[in-house]
Amino acid sequence: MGLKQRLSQKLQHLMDQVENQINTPYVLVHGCCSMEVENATSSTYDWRRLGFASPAKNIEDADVLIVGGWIHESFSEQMKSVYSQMRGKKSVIAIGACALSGAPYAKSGEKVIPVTDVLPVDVFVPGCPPRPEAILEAIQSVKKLQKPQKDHKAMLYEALRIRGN
Amino acid sequence: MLKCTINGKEIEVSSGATIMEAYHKLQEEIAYYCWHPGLSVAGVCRMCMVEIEGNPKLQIACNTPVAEGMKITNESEKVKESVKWTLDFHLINHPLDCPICDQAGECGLQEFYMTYGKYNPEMGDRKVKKHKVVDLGSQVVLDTERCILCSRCVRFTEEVTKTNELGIFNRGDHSEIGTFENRPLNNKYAVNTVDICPVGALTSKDFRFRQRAWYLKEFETTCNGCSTGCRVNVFHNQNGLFRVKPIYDEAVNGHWMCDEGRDIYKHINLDQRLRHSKAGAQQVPLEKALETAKQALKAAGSSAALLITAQYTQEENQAILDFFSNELKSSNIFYWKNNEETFEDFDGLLIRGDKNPNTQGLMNLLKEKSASGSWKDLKAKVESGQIKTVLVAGPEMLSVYPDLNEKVTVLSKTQTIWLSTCEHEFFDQLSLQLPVSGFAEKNGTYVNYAGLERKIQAGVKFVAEALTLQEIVSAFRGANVSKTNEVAL
Amino acid sequence: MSVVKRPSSVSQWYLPGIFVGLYHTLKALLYNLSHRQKMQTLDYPEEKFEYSPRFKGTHVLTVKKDGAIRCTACMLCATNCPAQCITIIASEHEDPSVEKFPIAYEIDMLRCVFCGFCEEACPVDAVRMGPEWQIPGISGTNFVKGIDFLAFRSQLKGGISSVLDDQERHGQGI
Amino acid sequence: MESKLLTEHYDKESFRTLKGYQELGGYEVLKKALKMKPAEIIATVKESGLRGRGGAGFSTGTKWSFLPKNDEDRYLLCNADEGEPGTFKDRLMMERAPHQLIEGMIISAYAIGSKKSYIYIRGEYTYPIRVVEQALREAYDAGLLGKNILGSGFSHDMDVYRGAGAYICGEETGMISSLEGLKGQPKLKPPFPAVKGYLKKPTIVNNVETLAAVVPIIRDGAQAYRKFGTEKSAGTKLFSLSGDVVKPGNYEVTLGYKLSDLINNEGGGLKSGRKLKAVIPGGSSAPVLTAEEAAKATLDYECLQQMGSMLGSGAVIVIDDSHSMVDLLSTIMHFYHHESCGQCTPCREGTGWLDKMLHRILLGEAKSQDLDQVLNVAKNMMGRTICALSDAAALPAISFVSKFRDEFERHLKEGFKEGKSHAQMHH
Repeated sequence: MGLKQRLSQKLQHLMDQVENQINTPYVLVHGCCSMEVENATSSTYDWRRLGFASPAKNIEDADVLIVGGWIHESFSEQMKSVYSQMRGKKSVIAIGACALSGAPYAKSGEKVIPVTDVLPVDVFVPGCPPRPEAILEAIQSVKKLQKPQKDHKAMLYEALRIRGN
Repeated sequence: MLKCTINGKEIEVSSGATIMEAYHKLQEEIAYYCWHPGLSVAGVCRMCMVEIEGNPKLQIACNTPVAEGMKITNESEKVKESVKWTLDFHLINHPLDCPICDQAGECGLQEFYMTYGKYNPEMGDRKVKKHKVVDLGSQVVLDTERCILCSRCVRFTEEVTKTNELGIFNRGDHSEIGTFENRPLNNKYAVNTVDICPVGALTSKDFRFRQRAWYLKEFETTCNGCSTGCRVNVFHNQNGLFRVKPIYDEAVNGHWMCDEGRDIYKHINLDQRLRHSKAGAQQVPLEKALETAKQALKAAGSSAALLITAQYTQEENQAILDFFSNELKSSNIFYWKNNEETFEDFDGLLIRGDKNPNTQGLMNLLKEKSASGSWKDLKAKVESGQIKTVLVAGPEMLSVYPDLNEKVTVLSKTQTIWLSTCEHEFFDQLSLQLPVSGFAEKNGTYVNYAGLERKIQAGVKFVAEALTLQEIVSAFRGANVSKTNEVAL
Repeated sequence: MSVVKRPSSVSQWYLPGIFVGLYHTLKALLYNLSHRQKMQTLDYPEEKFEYSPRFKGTHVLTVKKDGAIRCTACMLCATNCPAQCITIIASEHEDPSVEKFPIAYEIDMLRCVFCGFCEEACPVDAVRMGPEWQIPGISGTNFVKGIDFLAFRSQLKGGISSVLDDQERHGQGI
Repeated sequence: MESKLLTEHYDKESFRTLKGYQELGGYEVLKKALKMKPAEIIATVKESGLRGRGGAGFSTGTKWSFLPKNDEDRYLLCNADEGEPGTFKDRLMMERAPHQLIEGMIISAYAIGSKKSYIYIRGEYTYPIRVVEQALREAYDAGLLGKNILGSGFSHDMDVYRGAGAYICGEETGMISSLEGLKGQPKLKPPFPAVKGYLKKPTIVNNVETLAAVVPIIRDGAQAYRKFGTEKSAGTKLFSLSGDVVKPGNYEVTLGYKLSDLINNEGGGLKSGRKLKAVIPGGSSAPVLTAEEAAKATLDYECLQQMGSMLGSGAVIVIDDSHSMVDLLSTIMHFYHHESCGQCTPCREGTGWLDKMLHRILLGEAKSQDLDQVLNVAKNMMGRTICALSDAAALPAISFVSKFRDEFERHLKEGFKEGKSHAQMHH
């Protein structure tokens, strides 16, 4: 194989490598949890360091959906359509007690439903609101779910996290 | 009749009545512990102090007879101060047991503390330590530290059951309720002492730590334990029924209730219930089971037989009997009498040998239909082959039907449709079982031994597929009885 | 009254705008490179943010001196909880001085809003809000935490003893 | 000086026997009474102004007139329980003159038309019980009791009943419960014993001295009895003098006699070199009098009433400056805590609370607001129970703490200076 093919192959590999590292999240969060997602994107807890791009403008090019805030029954149709518009391998992070179970509003007669009734959720982040570190943790779990083969960097994180906690 | 004014309100009471009875009649708020409408006056808790115009000293309401034109008040400052202090005397040696006490939430001390309490306890000294968790008998546990020595339970065992098991031992603030060595509190009305105990000293072993009082809702119905038909309150929440307490009913049970009746909630809970219709041991969808039953009965026509127990309400008996005599034109109606020998017993207070709530009602209807067949006739006809299909309106309380197994083995030979509330592995020998709703899940009337109508109401709905006999009969008549999965009330 | 300054014509030129922008970016880049510590970004796994002791994190069931959990299953926390996420099953203890204790104490972490009402309602300091924040879990993990997680998880190192012990309480004649 | 109306022949040994008693005019009054009509006897007793000697001081004649007029059989009970601390007069009367008591009881029984009477003697009085039982046997043998007494057609039976050692059984209805074989706990009033008492029948309960005083009244007539004592408190009374006096003992003086005379003349004054600090005039349940009040006090129902105390059972306890009032009050409170029958809550818990507080005060582990707390608790115990034991416990507490407040305060600061207190040894 000519030098050109090898070069382009290496370039392609590098591009894939980068491509894999970067996930673009689409943020569908409202209520107090949206503050925490903003925190996660802020300079202190910057989630770009962990391979998350800044929140996508349009849904097509996002491959991680972050859901938060209480989900009313009438809202579940739009969420399903959002989820269906995402292409390729997609995963969902649900953050905040309101999304996960409807928390205090569930039994209050309001038609508030848990996120599991609407979307298949990969990572649950409990808390009200969850700390930005918890969202960063969730991001790492999502990356681990999407790229199951051994990832030394992730194992390093894992080791540090257990020791550090 | 004597006239007197209480807190400004005019009231007329019979002569010789005490002030407390006037308060009780007027439903006026007054603090009391040792007085109980069904017991004699003890006058020891000293809470029910009232101020009578023209009498400098406060008088106890429960023992002072009403005189003509008496002006009584229990809202004056002097009375409030007296009740506040007497309540404080009750509380100084009372243990801080509210977190582990079953009575929390419905305790007399808590209630009156909220209206009359002092809110800053001044007692700095050591509390008197007494016996905790004393086993009084098979039903009741005693905690003498919580006991405020109002002697209601002692008077109950003296006057109502006349068995004198309880007494107050020792003297002064070391007095303790207790039983004598080999005489535990084992009479059949022992749990009534738990109801009338204003504090958590007497707790029932059956309900011990099972649920907190404020998690329970209650509805009023009639006990289906025996033919007395006492008025009761059933306590429940979405997880099941938890306990049964009596309600005051002048005509039948007064303030009391027997211990057997307290277990009637157990057979309504899901763990004992027949939840789906079954053909043999196989679970069958309800529509299909109803269909096969209808076909079988229609095919048998006038040779179909009905074996009925007196555990169903009057409306249900009417429906099933009309179905048999009009639609099927069959006169093979047989009455299943459970405990033949102890049927006429009566213990002098509330417990009757006839363990079915609606015997009288069923008898009246059977007389109308002039059906006098009993189990022996049905057995003979079944063995001789005259009857092929039998519809059994089975008993709701299996425990009071000891001869159940014999009936099942005989009927398992023919085609039998057994309507039952509770599950029983013996029933798997039968061709078809249909779930029926229990007494707490249907409206209706029983007729008790004396012919009085005793209403029951549907307080809960645990088994979605359970039907009442009316629904089953309307299903046989072709109506579509689709049972969606209703959420329990 | 604020007077809007009209932008000068020089600032509307194209090239100077680019260079001014580049200048600021390079300045910030060089500053950050030279003052690594001052950088605001927290390198999450290596560097951890220190929380105040009042932080309301995952619950802790305190223990008595003899190692049994302090909770007497009085259900006050379950009653006070706005999200009704605590379920307790009480039963009788064989030692009569203890009398009542929970055989099951579960908190549904998905429902819990970590408001601390249970901590306030508890009369015997049996449940507290711990210092750690909630760790996310992938779908399928059990989020309903029982007594062994709440009282004896590894971070608690054998359980945190409650403020007042039963024997002391009885000793004082309460 | 003493006016020995009842105790005239107490020094003679033979007065205890029937023969000796009859030689000195015994049972003559009974013959006289049996000839009179019962209503006439009640009228003379009412006119004589005789008041209960047991402690309440209720007019005996009036009490007898509460009995229903029908011929329902009724009981006469003699309250010889004498549980009040400091009182030992009934014991003297029963040891020295049992027949005087028996004669008085037969006359009273005849007056109220009772066929059966009991003498409820305190269980600890073993010797007096033997003497009274011996006297009863003699009376039965002599035909003074039993069927058709002295041919008058009136028959009457009398028995002795031993108390089981409870202060509460000194209370009227408490004694009735004990006689009925129940736990010695007072009964609810109304109904009063005169209407429904022993075995639910009308019952009259009187003290030993009251019944014995009926004999001189019937013998000499009401006016002769009125010559003794004041206008409202007629007659003589036995006072059990005890405490820091040279000659403690029982002295019979007319009512209205000066307390200081009783202490100095009969009692022989205080021990040498001691100063009077306080006097408890009527047994431990009577509020205490300070030295100044005692100097002015005269021994009758009205004067002591005005001074905030009461004559009670006539047990005069003299306290000099060598005793600490704190120690005394703690002992009294411990007595009432032990003796409360436990029926009514204010008394059952209140006496316990007062006892513990005063014990803490005695050991010095208390502050001055604890003294206000004692007053508060005591005030809120009074008048709220079936019988008067809670008042008997509260009254000394209030009087001790309010009248000797400085001593309590000094005690809290300096602790106990008179060596080991009785209460400390006791606990």
